[in-house]
Amino acid sequence: MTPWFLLFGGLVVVGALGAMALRNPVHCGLSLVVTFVGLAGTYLDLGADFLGLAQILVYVGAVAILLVFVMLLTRTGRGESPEVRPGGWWWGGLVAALVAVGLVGALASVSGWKPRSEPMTFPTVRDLGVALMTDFVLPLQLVGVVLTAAMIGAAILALPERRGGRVGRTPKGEEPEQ
Amino acid sequence: MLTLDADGKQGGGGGVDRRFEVLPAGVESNGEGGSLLEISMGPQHPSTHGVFRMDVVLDGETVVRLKPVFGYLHRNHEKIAENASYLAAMPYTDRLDYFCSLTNNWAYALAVEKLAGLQVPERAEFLRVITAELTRLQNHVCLAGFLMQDMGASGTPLMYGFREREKILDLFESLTGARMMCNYMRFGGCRTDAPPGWLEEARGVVDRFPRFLDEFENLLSGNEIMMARTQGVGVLTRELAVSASVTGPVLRACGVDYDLRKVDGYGIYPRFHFRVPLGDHGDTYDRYMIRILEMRESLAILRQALDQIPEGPVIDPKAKLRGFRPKPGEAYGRIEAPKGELGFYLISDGTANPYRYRVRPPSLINLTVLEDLCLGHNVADTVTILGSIDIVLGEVDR
Amino acid sequence: MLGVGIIKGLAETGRNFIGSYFDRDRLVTVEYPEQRVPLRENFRQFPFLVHDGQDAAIGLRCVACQICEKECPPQCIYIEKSKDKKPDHLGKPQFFPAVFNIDISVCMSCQICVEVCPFDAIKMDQDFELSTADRFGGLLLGKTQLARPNTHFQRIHPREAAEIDTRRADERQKAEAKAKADAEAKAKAAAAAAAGTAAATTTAAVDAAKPVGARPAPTTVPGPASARALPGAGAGTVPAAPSEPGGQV
Amino acid sequence: MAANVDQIFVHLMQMMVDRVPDAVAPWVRAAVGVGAVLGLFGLLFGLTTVCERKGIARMQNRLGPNRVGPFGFLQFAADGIKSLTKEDVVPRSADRVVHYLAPLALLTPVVLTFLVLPFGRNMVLMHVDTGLLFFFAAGASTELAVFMAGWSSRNKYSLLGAMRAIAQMISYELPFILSTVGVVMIAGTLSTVGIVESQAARPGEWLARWNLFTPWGLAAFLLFLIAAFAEANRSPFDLPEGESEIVAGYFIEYSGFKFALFFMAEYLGMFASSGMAVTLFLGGWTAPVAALDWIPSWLWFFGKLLALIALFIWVRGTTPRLRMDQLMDFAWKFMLPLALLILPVVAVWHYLGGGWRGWLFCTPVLAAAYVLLGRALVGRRRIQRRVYRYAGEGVAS
Repeated sequence: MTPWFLLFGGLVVVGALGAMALRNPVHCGLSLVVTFVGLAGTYLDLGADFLGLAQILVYVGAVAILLVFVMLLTRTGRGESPEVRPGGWWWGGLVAALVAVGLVGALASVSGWKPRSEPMTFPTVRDLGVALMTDFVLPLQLVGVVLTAAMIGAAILALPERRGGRVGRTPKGEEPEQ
Repeated sequence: MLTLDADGKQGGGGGVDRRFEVLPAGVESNGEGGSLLEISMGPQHPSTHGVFRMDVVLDGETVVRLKPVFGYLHRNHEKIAENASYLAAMPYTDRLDYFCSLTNNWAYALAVEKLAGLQVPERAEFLRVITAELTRLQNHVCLAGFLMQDMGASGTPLMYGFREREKILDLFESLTGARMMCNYMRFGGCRTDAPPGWLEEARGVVDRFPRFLDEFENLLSGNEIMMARTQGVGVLTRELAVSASVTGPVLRACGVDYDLRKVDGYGIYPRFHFRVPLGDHGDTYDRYMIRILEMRESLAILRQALDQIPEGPVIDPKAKLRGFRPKPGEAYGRIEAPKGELGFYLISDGTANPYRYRVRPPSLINLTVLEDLCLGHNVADTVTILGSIDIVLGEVDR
Repeated sequence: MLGVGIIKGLAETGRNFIGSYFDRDRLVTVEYPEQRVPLRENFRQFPFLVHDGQDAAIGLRCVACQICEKECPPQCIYIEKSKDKKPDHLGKPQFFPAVFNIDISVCMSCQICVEVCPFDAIKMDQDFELSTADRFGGLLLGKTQLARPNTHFQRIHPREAAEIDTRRADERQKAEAKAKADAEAKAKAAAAAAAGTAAATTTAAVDAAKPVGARPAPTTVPGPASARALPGAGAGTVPAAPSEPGGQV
Repeated sequence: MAANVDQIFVHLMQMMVDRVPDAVAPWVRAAVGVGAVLGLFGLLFGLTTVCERKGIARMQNRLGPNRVGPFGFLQFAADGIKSLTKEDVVPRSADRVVHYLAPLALLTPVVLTFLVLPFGRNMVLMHVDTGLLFFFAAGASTELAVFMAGWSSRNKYSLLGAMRAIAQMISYELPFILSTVGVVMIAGTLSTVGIVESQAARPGEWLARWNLFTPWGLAAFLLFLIAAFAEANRSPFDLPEGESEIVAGYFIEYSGFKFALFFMAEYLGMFASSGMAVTLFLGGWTAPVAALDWIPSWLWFFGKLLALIALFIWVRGTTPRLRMDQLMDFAWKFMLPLALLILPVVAVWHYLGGGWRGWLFCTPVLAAAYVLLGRALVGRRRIQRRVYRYAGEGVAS
């Protein structure tokens, strides 16, 4: 329990609470970012530099942005954001409890709440790379294939639909260069 | 593409809570699940070249509708002129297109001369050509600078343009007494003769000008960013240009060979050899390049005029300053101003002030095609298209 | 190839950057309050009233003919004619402006007043540092603020002033010659008539000295029609400096 | 002697740390280091704004600021005082908390990036194995701050500007990061210090092994620099604040000191990117030729940094601005393929062991890719210089 752990743990908890409790969806997204930052800090505190920084790079730099983009882009032109029905809380609570039980169980079975006797060795980036390129090369390749497929799909989705004309008039014979 | 706060009432963007209850006026669905965004560019917007407003409706960043709103600078020019003597309207013409006061003077003087049947002495005709072509130079130089400024070029081309314009304005100052509001031409000639040494000074400015043009072309004409921003943007078709009675470089950029200096041959223009550059695409790049090429032709005219200018009086001795009462009748005088055809239509009822005084402002009429040029383009392009049309709000609103 | 145009542009700005340290043509900025560009002779700013001699009250060329007031496009001139006359440089009795105001916040420096003035009385000044803290009173210039000596005019517009001065000198010479000739003729006539009735001659001379239409004191309403000369202000006498009527526009 | 001068700041720091108890020594070290960096780069920011204005003015045949202080160099102080004393206007409908946090959220990560820059031999504040990754992670989190600023202002222009900025930053982040991977492959480390050391001249060599001196290094350097222009929102990629279109972009509703913070973050970001470009490609604090090793290492670093800043200013004074779609096209269709191509090229270079064989292979491949991609980018739109005709005549130029 270093002060750093307390700080980052606090950030994670506060951020997560904010993400649940705040009303404005963009505020929720932003407080989720606080959680991400806290997590990254925890990783760094544990000596997992690469993981922590990748967490910031990917989650804060990309995922969070994606999140707020989605929030802005998917709102339709009518009505408020769908209201959370009171009954939904129960299901949510149940799922949360199950996840908590699962996590605790997993942790308990792995560490057994005992302090480690041998000193910890921190894997370096090089170790990570070597592991990825030797032992885990097949999963890495598979992930690559999946991501490529996803990217191609995204590109196809993003292509402008060719149906009729666009909104508004365009000069005759000139497709607007977009 | 983007769904935004629909409420335009609060601040610039609208409040949070009342979002999307109803779509207020101006915001509507784009048919793809998103809504359109209406933004008001101007009248306090850095790119509208004065107090001019464009109500732009955007789908994402694409212009769907554009409504030019002008009149913020209306000064009642025509009615003031109808209630003042013929001479008193002359300084007001300076304020129409305040970049080109000398061509405005000329167009008005031409109309009155037609009305009253005045002859212009030889030397005055030469002085008119010289000042008009210098005006064209400085107008086009500034236009190119402003256009680049609209594209975000940090003012460098603009400053180069202004550097050259200063020299021409100095010439105007020593000839007419003012840099912009020249009020130089009179019915039947010009107000004063060129002071000693003026023609030589003008010669020097004309001789040094091509160096600037070359530098300017080095800096911009081949610049990839500039070409990418302007080529294929804001294409004006020949048919639309003619039917909207667009004139000037904007028209010639569509490939229509119409230059009043050739068509009307007013003044003594038929005596000079010069060419009329024409564009083939009618896009912003053509409009820019036509002006650059026109400057080179103007320089050719200036060289010839400065070589051939004769001695003599500069004003028709019959012309009266005070108590000028042309016979009843009407006249339309038009010239090729830097921005297009500038015409003055006058009806005289024999009194000291015109019965009807009407300006045909090239800026206003060229501006009417703005929406057609901008539709389907990016919002950033509306700025460059507006810049390439070359308007001066003093002339649009009058 | 992509990028060539931009590199050319960079070379151009680079050349201008370096050139601005060496080339006069490339560093055109003038640091205004310290450095000043000599003004062009034709440069015009706002009108002023020319007066001959040192005393503006006496030498003002303006005869309050009000042509400039009528012709001024933005109507920024306001003139009230004097009620009496004073002689001009030719010795002819003329009106003078009791009030001559120019609102230079309205004036558009078009120079039409100068062109239409038949008396070379109003000319364009070159003073452009006219900022004032009071935009109403400070920019409404009265006769005394507008008056500048002819030497000022000669300094700012030497060519034009020289031309006008010669013309005026010629006119004066002619007028003096004419006056002399008239006087001689008169003297001759008087000598010839001396043989005749002396008393009749005296009354005629007094009549001639009197201005036409000597009438009772004028009304207080200013205006061209009511501005009339006072009786008794004969030719050759210099009137007292006219007091400025209080009413400002 | 030379070594002493070289290490003068290191010694100073050591002296300071030696005088305090061991328990607080790391804190003192950190505080002094951060303070020094903040002060130094804060001053550099001020001077750069003045120099930029003066430099661009000179390019435009003007004089630039010359009234405050000697040659106008205290202009930044006047500007700073002005921005501090100005009224801080917050739009009524703005989201106050987010509006307030945005400039801080932008400035903090930008300042963090300076922690891993090696300013000289033994002069790095945070010596970590993953320095490069740290730099990018900190840089990536600025995007969120931009979104916060644009969204919380409740202004259409600012939201448009924020969207533009984020789209631009994300697009250019890919070539920004990818162009550095080649350097990592050659250096074999993510540590900035290690990367600089890998570029130093080996004993007996007269020329340093700067990555710039290799064909792939040059290409990657150019890509990195262009992406840095875009990341720093500098002309010709200054669309997010395109003043002629969306007036000032995401910080349109900021005034006073908060505006100054945005401004500062932008410039500090530019310094950080330049510093990283120096570290990755220009050999960091190493001298280009071994004969110049006697010049202190920090002078080399700051000299290179200032040269790059001058380049930033120069480009700003020259180019117009791109349009949004062209900006995207350029990122995705030109820079990204080129950045990806550099990776196999670096691998081959590594395999061939550099030398003339490496040059023989890499140069034509990269040049051909540059020309082809450039042609594809420009050719599709038929962007070219045109020939004009004159009325009644044939074609003339």
